[in-house]
Amino acid sequence: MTDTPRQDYFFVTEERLEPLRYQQLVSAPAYGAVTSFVGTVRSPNKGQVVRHIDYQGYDAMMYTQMKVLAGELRARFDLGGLVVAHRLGRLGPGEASIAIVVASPHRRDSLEACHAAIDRAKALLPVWKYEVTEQDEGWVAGSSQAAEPL
Amino acid sequence: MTDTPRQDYFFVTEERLEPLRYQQLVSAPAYGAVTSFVGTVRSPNKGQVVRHIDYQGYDAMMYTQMKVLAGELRARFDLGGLVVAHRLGRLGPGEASIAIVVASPHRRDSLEACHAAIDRAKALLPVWKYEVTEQDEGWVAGSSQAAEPL
Amino acid sequence: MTVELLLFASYREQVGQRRLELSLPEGTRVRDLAARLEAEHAGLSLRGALCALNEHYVAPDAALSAGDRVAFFPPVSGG
Amino acid sequence: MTVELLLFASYREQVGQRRLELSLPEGTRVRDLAARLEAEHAGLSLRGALCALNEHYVAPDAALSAGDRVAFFPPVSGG
Repeated sequence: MTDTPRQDYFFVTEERLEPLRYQQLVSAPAYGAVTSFVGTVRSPNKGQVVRHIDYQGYDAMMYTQMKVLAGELRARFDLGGLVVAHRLGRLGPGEASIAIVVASPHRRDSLEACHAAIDRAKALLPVWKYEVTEQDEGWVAGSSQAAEPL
Repeated sequence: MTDTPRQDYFFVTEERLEPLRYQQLVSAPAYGAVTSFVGTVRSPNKGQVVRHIDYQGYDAMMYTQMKVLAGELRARFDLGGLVVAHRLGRLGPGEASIAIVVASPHRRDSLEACHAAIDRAKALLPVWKYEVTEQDEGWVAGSSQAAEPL
Repeated sequence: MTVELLLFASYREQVGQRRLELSLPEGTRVRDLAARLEAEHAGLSLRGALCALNEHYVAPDAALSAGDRVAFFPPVSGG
Repeated sequence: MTVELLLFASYREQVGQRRLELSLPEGTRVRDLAARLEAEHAGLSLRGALCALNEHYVAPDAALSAGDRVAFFPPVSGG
């Protein structure tokens, strides 16, 4: 715990996410501030009870875009360790689909970088949600922020 | 996990903080976004290796001010569960002194409320740090934002 | 030249394949490849699709080279 | 009237007590109590202290009532 790892950790997995483990990965005495964001499957969503969401991802590109995201963050903020983790497959209500953990010497950098990270993850990561509710089902509308579309 | 607890949890303790437990307290399917902030004893701090920090607190007033803080946050943001936890006593480098966890249906509310919460906690909570480094020791300068001083 | 094409989400469903290998003339751009795919699959519209080349986002006028891996997918909804 | 006074951090060290009970005339304000404490403890300066009354922050001109719990402490450095 005396090292000062300015390291990136990226996870794409069909297993449960592990926020505590990610927090431990980036914890070091030189970084007094650790901000974590966990996004879970929300139910009810838009008034409908959600049965599950199937997350499909382009996993090789997810890792590439996590690297892009980390590069953007490190250019803007003074950071220690950074974790970006995304789960794929079938998730039920309340299960975590994304976790982001950002360590910094400063609380403002840690908090603002975490906020920027989840916003950019939603724009950059090639993932698609197929939501099944008690009423209907379908692909969830997404973001085209990342590039000029066809 | 089917309830939707808009509940406040306040902890003042000399024991280790438990971020994972706090995240579980506020996790519920209706709240898709959970942001956590953990502040730890930073070393080196201002170039000096820290041996430990003694945290002294006015614990009854800490709880009162945590309630004030929670009221402010709920007036500004759409929140689910909220945890504010502060440790007192002697802490070594890397040990967590404060943890804040904020659940919300919306990621923006969760992230901004967490940021506001740590800023307000630093202004409102009656806690004083006595820092012992390898070079010297003394009370850490604080904030007078909370009220008109004498 | 040969390129690899990956499809995701609704496009994967409509085309019925997740991966294709295609022989293309030199100088083909991403938008030409999209037009060819639409021509071969009645009812398929790639309008609004995002394009990736070797796992990086590109604009539709990006030029392709032999061995490239192209992907077409709908707007992304991760997180 | 009697009030309880709590001291923290450097003030606690300087006065050598964490808690005092004081008899005060009716109408005493927080700043009067601070002045009395300074008068009784040579070298003690409460200039810049924050004041709490029954666990809420108050300005120095807040009036005291019997049974109140007053606290003087330095600027806070929690978190």
